[in-house]
Amino acid sequence: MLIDENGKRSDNRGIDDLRQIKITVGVVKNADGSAFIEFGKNKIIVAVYGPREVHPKHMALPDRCVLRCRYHMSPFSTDTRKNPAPSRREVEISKVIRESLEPSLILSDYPRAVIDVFVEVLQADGGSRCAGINAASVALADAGINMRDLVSACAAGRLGDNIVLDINDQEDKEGDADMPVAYLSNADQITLLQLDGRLSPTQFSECLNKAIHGCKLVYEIQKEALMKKYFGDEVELKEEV
Amino acid sequence: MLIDENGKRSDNRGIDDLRQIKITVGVVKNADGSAFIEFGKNKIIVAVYGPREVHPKHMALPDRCVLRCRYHMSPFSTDTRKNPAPSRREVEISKVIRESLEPSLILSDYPRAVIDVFVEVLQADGGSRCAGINAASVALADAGINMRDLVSACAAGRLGDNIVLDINDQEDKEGDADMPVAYLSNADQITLLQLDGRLSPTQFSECLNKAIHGCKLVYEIQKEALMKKYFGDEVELKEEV
Amino acid sequence: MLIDENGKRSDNRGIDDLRQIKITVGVVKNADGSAFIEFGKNKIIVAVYGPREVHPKHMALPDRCVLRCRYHMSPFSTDTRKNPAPSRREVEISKVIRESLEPSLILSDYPRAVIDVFVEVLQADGGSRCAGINAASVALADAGINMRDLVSACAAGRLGDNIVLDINDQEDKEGDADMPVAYLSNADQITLLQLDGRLSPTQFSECLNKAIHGCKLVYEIQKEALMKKYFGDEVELKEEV
Amino acid sequence: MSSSKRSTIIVEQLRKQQMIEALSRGKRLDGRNFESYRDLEIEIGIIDKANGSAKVKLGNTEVLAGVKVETGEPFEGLENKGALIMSAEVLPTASSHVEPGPPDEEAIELSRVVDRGVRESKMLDLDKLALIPGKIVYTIFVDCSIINSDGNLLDATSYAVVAALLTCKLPIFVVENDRVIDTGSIMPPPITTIPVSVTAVRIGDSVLLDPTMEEEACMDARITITTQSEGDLVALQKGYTGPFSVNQILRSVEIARNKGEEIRSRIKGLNGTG
Amino acid sequence: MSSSKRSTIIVEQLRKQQMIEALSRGKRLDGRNFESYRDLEIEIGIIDKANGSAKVKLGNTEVLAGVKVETGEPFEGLENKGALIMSAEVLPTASSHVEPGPPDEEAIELSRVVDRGVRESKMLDLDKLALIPGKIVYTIFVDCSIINSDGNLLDATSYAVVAALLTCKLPIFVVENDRVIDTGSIMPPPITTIPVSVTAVRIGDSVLLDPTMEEEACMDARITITTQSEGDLVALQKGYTGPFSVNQILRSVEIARNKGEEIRSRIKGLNGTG
Amino acid sequence: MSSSKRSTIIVEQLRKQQMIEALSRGKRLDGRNFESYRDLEIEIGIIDKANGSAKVKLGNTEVLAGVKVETGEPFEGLENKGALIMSAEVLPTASSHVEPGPPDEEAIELSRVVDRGVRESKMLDLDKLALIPGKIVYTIFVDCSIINSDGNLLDATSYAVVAALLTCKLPIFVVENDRVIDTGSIMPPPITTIPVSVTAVRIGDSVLLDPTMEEEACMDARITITTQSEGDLVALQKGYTGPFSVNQILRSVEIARNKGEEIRSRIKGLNGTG
Repeated sequence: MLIDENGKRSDNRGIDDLRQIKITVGVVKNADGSAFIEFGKNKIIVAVYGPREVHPKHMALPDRCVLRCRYHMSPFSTDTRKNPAPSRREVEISKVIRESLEPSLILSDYPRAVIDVFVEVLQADGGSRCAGINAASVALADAGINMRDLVSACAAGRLGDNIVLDINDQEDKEGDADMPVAYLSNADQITLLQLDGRLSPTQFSECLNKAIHGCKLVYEIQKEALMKKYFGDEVELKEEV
Repeated sequence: MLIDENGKRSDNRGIDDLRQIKITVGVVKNADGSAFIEFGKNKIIVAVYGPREVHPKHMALPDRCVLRCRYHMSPFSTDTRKNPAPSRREVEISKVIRESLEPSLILSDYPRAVIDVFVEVLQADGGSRCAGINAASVALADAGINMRDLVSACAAGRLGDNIVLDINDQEDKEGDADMPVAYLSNADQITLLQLDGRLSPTQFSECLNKAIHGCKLVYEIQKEALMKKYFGDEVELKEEV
Repeated sequence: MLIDENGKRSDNRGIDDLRQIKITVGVVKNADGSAFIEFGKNKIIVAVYGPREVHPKHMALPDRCVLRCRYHMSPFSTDTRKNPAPSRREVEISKVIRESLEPSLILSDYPRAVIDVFVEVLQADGGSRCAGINAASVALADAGINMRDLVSACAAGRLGDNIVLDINDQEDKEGDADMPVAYLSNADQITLLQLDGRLSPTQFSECLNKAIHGCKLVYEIQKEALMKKYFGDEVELKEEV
Repeated sequence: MSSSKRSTIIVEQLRKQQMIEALSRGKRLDGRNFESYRDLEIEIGIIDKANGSAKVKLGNTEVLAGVKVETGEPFEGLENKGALIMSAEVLPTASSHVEPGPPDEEAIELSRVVDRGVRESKMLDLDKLALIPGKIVYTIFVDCSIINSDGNLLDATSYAVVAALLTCKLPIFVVENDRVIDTGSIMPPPITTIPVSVTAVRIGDSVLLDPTMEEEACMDARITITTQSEGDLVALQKGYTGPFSVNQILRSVEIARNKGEEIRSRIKGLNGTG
Repeated sequence: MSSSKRSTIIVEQLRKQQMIEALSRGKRLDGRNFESYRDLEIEIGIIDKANGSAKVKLGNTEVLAGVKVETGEPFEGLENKGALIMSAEVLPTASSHVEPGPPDEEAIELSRVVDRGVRESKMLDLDKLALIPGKIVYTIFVDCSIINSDGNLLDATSYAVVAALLTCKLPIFVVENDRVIDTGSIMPPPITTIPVSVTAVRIGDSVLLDPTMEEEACMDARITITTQSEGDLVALQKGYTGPFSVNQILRSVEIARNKGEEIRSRIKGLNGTG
Repeated sequence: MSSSKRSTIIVEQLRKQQMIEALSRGKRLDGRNFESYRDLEIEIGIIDKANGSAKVKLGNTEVLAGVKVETGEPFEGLENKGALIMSAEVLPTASSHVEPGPPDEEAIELSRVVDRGVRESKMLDLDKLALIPGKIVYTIFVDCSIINSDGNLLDATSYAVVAALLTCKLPIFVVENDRVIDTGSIMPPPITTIPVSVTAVRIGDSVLLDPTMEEEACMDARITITTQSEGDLVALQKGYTGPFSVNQILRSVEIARNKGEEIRSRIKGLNGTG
């Protein structure tokens, strides 16, 4: 049973609870921007390099910056050892992460340049693409890239008759639907939407609302992480006032 | 027995009969030229793109056009599913098809350009390289490429003591020799010649003559297919007069 | 037992004996320089092309020549057939051979150019990297590349309590340590040093001295091979005087 | 090169502007309503050597799907299920922009989204396709060749795959002494539902179904919504670089359910049991 | 670059013109008759670690072939036959034009044409090389390393392969409890015939055997004709971009049969049973 | 491009000259002695899904190693031993110079040198890791992800690997009817010694330990010396394009033995048995 008689999930969360999230900014010394996210058991490091010159040069665009993204799992990140060569799944996720980030960035500010986002999953739990997006958006902010807003991502899903927030690994495998969403809070816009599993139209609406709610919670954590890096103790003092 | 007491082959043909051939011109909307050939159970689509700019540019030749050719089998085209990555066989056949077509084209008319010929085997029977050449030559004509003549191709082979025209799949596997030939009818020149299997010198001469005869039959079908596309019902009327 | 009661090794050598070495210069007609070495059962051919233009051009260095090296084993060179695709071992050995040769060459004499050294192992015995270096250095001299000195290479190793010169295949597999060394005789400098296996500090010193001694023996054979090609019978006459 | 690129960009911007203007007056360049599909033709059984096949023409977009049935080991973690393996190649015949070679990001997304619709709808009851659970199962390859590309490859490929699977015939295998024997008999596949994808794109504020290649060149965002026979959603994929509003998504889902039902009856009809 | 290319083309054209002129006067640049081969040296047994090996020098062209014998599964559809696997690499040592890397189109054609000659002539009786039909068979690898390239790689490689196979020794394997055991004994391979390829090129109206690299640079078309011991044809491969007339082909076949017989006796002699 | 390259070269030469001058006055740019290491932090057990893991920070260089234990067939020629398979990827996060893709020459050398230290020291007693000799053995993957690169990747990776192996837990497998069953119990790995690598670089006449990336950019030659618990050498690797004198090598070996002992006690301490 994925939900017990007290409404508790296998990891003891309620149906509307996020897993524990911790974001640390600026963890990769050489990168222009970086972040480390722990999202449940996900441990993901993201480094941003750029804006920088494109190689080969003919890939450059005269009116805007090229955004590239690599989502990659370390061989030890999964239950069974993962072959280090990029899988088709990783290629697809790299694409949807890139597309989920792009609407937040003002790429026309950097014509002829490229920005690289490297998402490395050191340990994978359910929801690694959402966790990766959350860290990547913070890392892009840390790199000082001009942006409209942070992108926040969270999945909702279905376990039997229950629509629940933030599907973990076991729920992903044994549950009935998993729907990752990325969201721009200020613009109220969806930048990632995928679904694996069955949802009635009513369940879908509920799931979408729940996922957006989750994104908003994540948004606060992202802002906090950035504040902490850039204003440090000051902020904490202020908040305690 | 590949030939029965009445001189009939496994598919009920006589030793000098071609399989049923149908060529349809202009079937791929985006291509500069295209043709679809049904040749026995072979179903092959050919698209031609070009003459067009070469990338990378250093591959361009200042005095003539580069001709490129890809022969490829769809995974569902063969008895056992074919791995979609190009096999060594496909690399070799791509080369001989290209070389069989090149003498028919006036490549010096398009310096610095490239012409691409894509031969996709949707269903393979014996003789797919010949069928592919026949469709490719028609598709090149459909693309309006300057040419000296159409290239026509047909195999002949040996089943026991019989030299037969147009080897099918079963005859290729169980027979004694298969010899594909491509031919320029007006110039009386051979542009493809391969042999798998044993032929005495006399058998070889007979085989070569028979294959050339087959090429000439195919030539008429190629011309008809082009006439049909470009002059349509007009032609048919005229022929009936 | 790798050493018998008479101090003889499995191939009947004493502990300080090199295997039979024969170097022939100028064996690959098309190459700018070449050499064939038989070193025990190793049979290795080395061809040098260059200095020549670099492709792609952006790899060129304005102040010196690029040195490239490929160490490759033919599929039939080993006990079990070797897959012809380059293994990780071959990649590493290509790198250390290149680095062992580089100090001997005056690369600043050929800015913007490249020198390619192709080391092909036709039959592998223990010590193929050393044999390859010896042939490569001679081939570079044969190509007329400006150099400070020849590079000479030889391994020493440990079999039980004995430090022995020039480890063969069986000794490599069943022995206790193998330490290949490359050496510039005039400059008294080490350009290759690797170790697989256990050596006490004292054993290490002994091993290093022994390997250097071996390199000096090889050096004479290298010079002789070059003399033979360039002065032929003259030399032999002179020596007999 | 830079000047030619710049002029291309200006052309692109002009074209997009024109298209947005036309759309704002409710018009598509080919005269369709925002919610109508191009002509859809589905032909089945054209590859005798495949266990099932279907060719789909959606306007000028043309896709061929073939099903090949073999036996093999099950996937890890799915020991008691048949194995379903999907691939798609955008053939270099399909347009002047395609380079021959291994599938790129677009082709990988394409086959994975189509795969997801089939898999998550449980169209095929894979539990019925294990021969010796944990050891030998049916392996069902569905390979797609995109012959001509004029937009909305996702839906065209999806319909071809679903039609080919629906109408395929499975060889009946038996296992004797660890050897698989093909009995020579065939059976229909264990079908439970028919997934149908519907793809919409947003250009400016307009949302259109079944985009042409020209429309895709102007799109801001794309969404593919796959429903099963009872109208429930089974797969979603938002694509491309722009966002959607929540309302645009909810409205697209409504449209996709209706349009999906329409297309589903077309596909059902193929089986002679429609 | 464009100017340097243009001048290269002019040089090429001049060279070809010169060669055609010389040929029209019956002369090859190296003084040979149209139908003579360069010096052919065949040395066997030079790679102790291989089960068979041969080095062929044909003029300055130099090729090494090695045979390695293992056991493995049979090929699909050929369950009761030994497996023969051929490969060729034009080593980067061979000329300044070769880039290291996986075999290109030329090298693939090369190994496939050589393979075809051996396979179609039934030189090796593969029926005798199954250990447990359908399960375990001899796997015979023949790998070729082209060391120096000065034209006519096809014939040189073919002779090296045939000589290596003819003179190789097969380990005698037995199978006990599904395990293959090498008995330590050896046997000669089951040879039925000796295939010999002869390659001709057409330059203008002249047809020459055994072309040098310089001649190949001027050729219009190439043909390789492989015959077996009784003089029957077993493989043909027309190559390169120009055509042949029917007469040129018929005449080449005649020449190839005679020249092939000549070379065959050379190869037979290697076995000490010539 | 050529002008920008030329200026880069001048900058490089100036930087190297400056560094040599500073070193000749006994100074490193970060104030360290020639023979001191940067701060070394080792953290273990941070990847729950791995059977062992360690993160090493050496100054700003940061490496993560993970151990995954499975079962499989033994390597050829090592039928009665467990299989140890090592890989390293320099992640594109690590510096602006890294391109994503398969491991290059540097990364291959890196993993092979680290592997050699572990293997030649016999740190793991692989004889104890065969389940059914010749058929089923423990397969131990050690994969390294280099997260940030600031020089001396070799030592940092080596320490991460050794720490991860030392502190990993092996699942206890049993084999029943040719099937491997994970009992759910765990055991410590069979450790016999602790190999420690020490890397020195030569810049001009100075030899320094634990180079930063900036120092590596100026180095003439590099040497990595791996010793085991009793101070014996087990692996050496001279790298980069310059030579060493015999004295420099002998002196480096002395230093490496002492420094290695120091680092070894740090690593031993991780196991709670230090």
